[in-house]
Amino acid sequence: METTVTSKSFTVPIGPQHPALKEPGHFQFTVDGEVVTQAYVRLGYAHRGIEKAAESRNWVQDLYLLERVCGICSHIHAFAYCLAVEQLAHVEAPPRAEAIRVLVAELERIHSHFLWMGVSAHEAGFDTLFMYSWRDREKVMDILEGLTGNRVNYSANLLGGVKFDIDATQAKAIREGLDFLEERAGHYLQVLSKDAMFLQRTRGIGVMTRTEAEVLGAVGPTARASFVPRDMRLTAPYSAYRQFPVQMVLDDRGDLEARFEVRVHELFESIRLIREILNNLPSGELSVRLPRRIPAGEAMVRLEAPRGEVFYYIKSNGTDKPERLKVRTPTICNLNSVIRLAVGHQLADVPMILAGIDPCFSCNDRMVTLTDAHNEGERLMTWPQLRQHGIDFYKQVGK
Amino acid sequence: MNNEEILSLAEQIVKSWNWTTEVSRSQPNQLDVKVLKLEELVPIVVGLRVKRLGYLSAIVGLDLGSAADQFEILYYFCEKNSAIVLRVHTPRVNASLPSLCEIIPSAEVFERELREMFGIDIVGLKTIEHLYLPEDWPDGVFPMLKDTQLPALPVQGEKV
Amino acid sequence: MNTISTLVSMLIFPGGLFLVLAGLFYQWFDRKLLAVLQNRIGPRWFQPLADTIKLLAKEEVIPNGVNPYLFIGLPLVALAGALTAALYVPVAGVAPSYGFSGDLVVVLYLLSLLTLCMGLAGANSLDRFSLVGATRTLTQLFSYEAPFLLALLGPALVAGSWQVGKITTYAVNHWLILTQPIGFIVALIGLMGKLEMPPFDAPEAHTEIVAGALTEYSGRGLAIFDLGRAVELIVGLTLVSSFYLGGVASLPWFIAKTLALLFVMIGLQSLLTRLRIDQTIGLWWRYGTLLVLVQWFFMAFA
Amino acid sequence: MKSLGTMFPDVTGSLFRKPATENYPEVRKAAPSQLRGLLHLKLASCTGCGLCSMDCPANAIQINMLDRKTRSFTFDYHVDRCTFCGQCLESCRQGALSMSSDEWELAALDKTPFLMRIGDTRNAGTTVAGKPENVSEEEKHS
Repeated sequence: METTVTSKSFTVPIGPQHPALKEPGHFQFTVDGEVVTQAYVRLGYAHRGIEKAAESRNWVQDLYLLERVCGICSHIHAFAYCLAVEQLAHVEAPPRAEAIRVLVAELERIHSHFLWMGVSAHEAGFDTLFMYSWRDREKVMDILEGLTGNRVNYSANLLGGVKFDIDATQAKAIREGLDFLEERAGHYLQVLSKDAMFLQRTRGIGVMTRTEAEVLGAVGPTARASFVPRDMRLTAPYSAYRQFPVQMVLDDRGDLEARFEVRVHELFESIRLIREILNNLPSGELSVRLPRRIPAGEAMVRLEAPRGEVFYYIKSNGTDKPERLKVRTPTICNLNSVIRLAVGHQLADVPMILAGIDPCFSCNDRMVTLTDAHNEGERLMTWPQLRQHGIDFYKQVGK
Repeated sequence: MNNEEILSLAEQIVKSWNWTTEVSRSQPNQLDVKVLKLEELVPIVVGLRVKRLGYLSAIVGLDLGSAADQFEILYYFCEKNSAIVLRVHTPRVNASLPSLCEIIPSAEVFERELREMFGIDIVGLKTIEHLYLPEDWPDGVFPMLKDTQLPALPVQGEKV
Repeated sequence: MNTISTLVSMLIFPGGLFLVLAGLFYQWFDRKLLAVLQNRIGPRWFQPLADTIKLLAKEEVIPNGVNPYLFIGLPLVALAGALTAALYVPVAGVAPSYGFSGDLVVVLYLLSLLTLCMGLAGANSLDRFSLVGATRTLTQLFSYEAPFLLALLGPALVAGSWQVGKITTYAVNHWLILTQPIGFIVALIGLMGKLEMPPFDAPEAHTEIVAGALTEYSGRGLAIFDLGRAVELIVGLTLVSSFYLGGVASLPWFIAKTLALLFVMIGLQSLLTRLRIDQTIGLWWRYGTLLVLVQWFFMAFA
Repeated sequence: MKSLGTMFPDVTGSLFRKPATENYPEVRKAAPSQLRGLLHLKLASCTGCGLCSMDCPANAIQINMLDRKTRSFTFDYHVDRCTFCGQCLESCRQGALSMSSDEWELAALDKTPFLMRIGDTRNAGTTVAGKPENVSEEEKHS
């Protein structure tokens, strides 16, 4: 029997397809027994060429394209894009629209954190928590569906405002949903901070000190669990967060348990904020019209997505299409920390550490053009050509 | 430190040395520093880091098109609500930039992205493998260049 | 006549076919109840059977680099081991078909044969997940085996025999769960370890190593391993409930007691988080073994 | 502080609770009134200006001008491309478009029902809902 294992340690590939990853990414962990000695990451499996594609669509179409950067935090991308374009056009959305945008953003944060809690419980092998947190996530998805009309890509934004209003019945439904979610979040906090078996898998695992977090450029809840006070909603308030401030949730332990607790405490903070917005919803218009051609200029916005800071840079050249659009998502900043933290841990802890930053690969991977690698240079294919190419390719392979 | 203090401190740092820069306030909370000499980029970044001014939020590459024949690279250093932008230009042919990885480890992903999307040679970058693009991506094709064309969208009225 | 009854007892009832079907039913019970506890609907009653039929009908892929004889043979040995073990155990309330003094040890080792085969199957393959899974399977085998054996020897000592049949007859009149509660707990948790139920599912933790040792198995091989496990579930449940829960003298008692035991195990399963392999070993050697010895200490003075 | 089995109340509660899973095809939950479903066009109000088509991020709307003088056109709605974002409703200055909240089960086994061709102003009624008109095969491929 032949074996290719030459040294004592060998490499365990995690991904591109692997049960621990809900999205394609590739990690290679060199292990010595059960202990990880080296880690390597490769991205790009969900690369869709969004930055490049945005340059060939008009300003309105880009709004929906960017909403698809990420399936979970779709609203925040549209939100960031709208803010940047409005900044370029020297227009401000009406206060009511700003409040509704923030409200949807916070609902989305609740959704994202519940989803994350389930995923990481699943990685730890605690499927009961996974099932229950996802059951409760349905509640917030129902709220979002009832409010915006879509379950996933909410399309709540419009350049210059929002598409819908919140009436009394909807406000009532949201409040009821929030009561339920608050109670459940309280329960999960108990589970996450008390359950002895679960704590065995989180306490003291993947510790990242404050200095490490700063050097590795961690953002969002991952950074805040290491006591890095960085929350765009507070440090660089935007939109309606100026009228409705949030409180920063910080923890100084820096391990997985801290990351869990920071996120659950953020749930409470989001719920409080939504209630406050519902009680003091500014009145007025829902949207203002934007010109089709956006004046030339540059705009940069930074927003706090559920996973951390998202950075948008937009350059306009005065036409109806953007000149350049750059998206920097939180996961790319946090992935660095996974690579460093995994070394020295058991293989069994790796999925947990990975889940601890709430990775989102589709956020990371964005741009691409179609090419044919066998020809020199680049060949652009139309769809029928590509289809034919696929058929020919498999015919050849079949022989 | 409030925003005004951050920005004026940054301005002070940039101006206090004999660096060839053009400093302006393009937006109320943004300091624009045009770095005219490439070799001065690293010292300026070191200067900002020493005073703990900002963290590297992103590096944005811009292709200014075939007319200008230049790349513009923006380094966004953010702190609180303010941003310090370092603007660097490099010609499109044989473009090269110094690497910031020694000073800021998290710059690695952005520099790898610049390398594979724009074909900018990052001097001092250790990991030069593809980050986003496939392994068999042809050499010398850089998707984010303006003259690299994407397949056009089906236009209105086109028969299906 | 004698040959026919032997064949029937081995192939149809209580061994063989009955055992396999009952095992699949118990697997369904496990899945369904776990789903209910997690507020889901869960599979329909024929799902494990349908899975098995589907797998048996599918093509078996033998990967490169494995020894094909081992690859095909190991699942068969595993299933045969589990089925043989059942012959010495009072399955379905029927007295064991065979028995000799000391067959308890044989039963336990026949059950371990399944785990061993899975470990070997993993080690036979070149796949990295299988290798890690195989290491974990075997590591875990060595950690729970001793305490589980010791916990089952408690009743044997009291009954004064190492023959499963005799212990069972003794246990019918003695609810040993009352006199040896610690032993019962260790046996119960040991059984969960043996069946690789959560929280002891590190060897097949699918978020880490896909399907562990069996990653490369498909089709028939996987189905047979699965049947082996189903049989092991029945044999294990029968052993523990007949030793500790006042014997299983009749079919209704058998069903009631084994299902009750399974219920408790599923409840535990739904409440606990998976242990890392090092934590599993620590648990068994630090607490499991010690607890059984404490139990024996009490027994010696009682 | 640490305790075992913190999920115990949930688990025992679920023994006596109905499963949270929705038994979808058998039991249909009413969709919320805000839901964005199938697009409807009020042909009488439509001027065929093409703003909706221009802003559609998925190119789901095509307006084919048949005759510029009489402003007669057909409005092609590709349901399979539609992402139900509702931008066309906002872009339309005439308020001719609306989205149904209860027509959302739009899957089909072939692509024929996905192209909904709405009207030709020369012989259309006042309101035409987004229902497939008989578009012949060759017309689609031409």
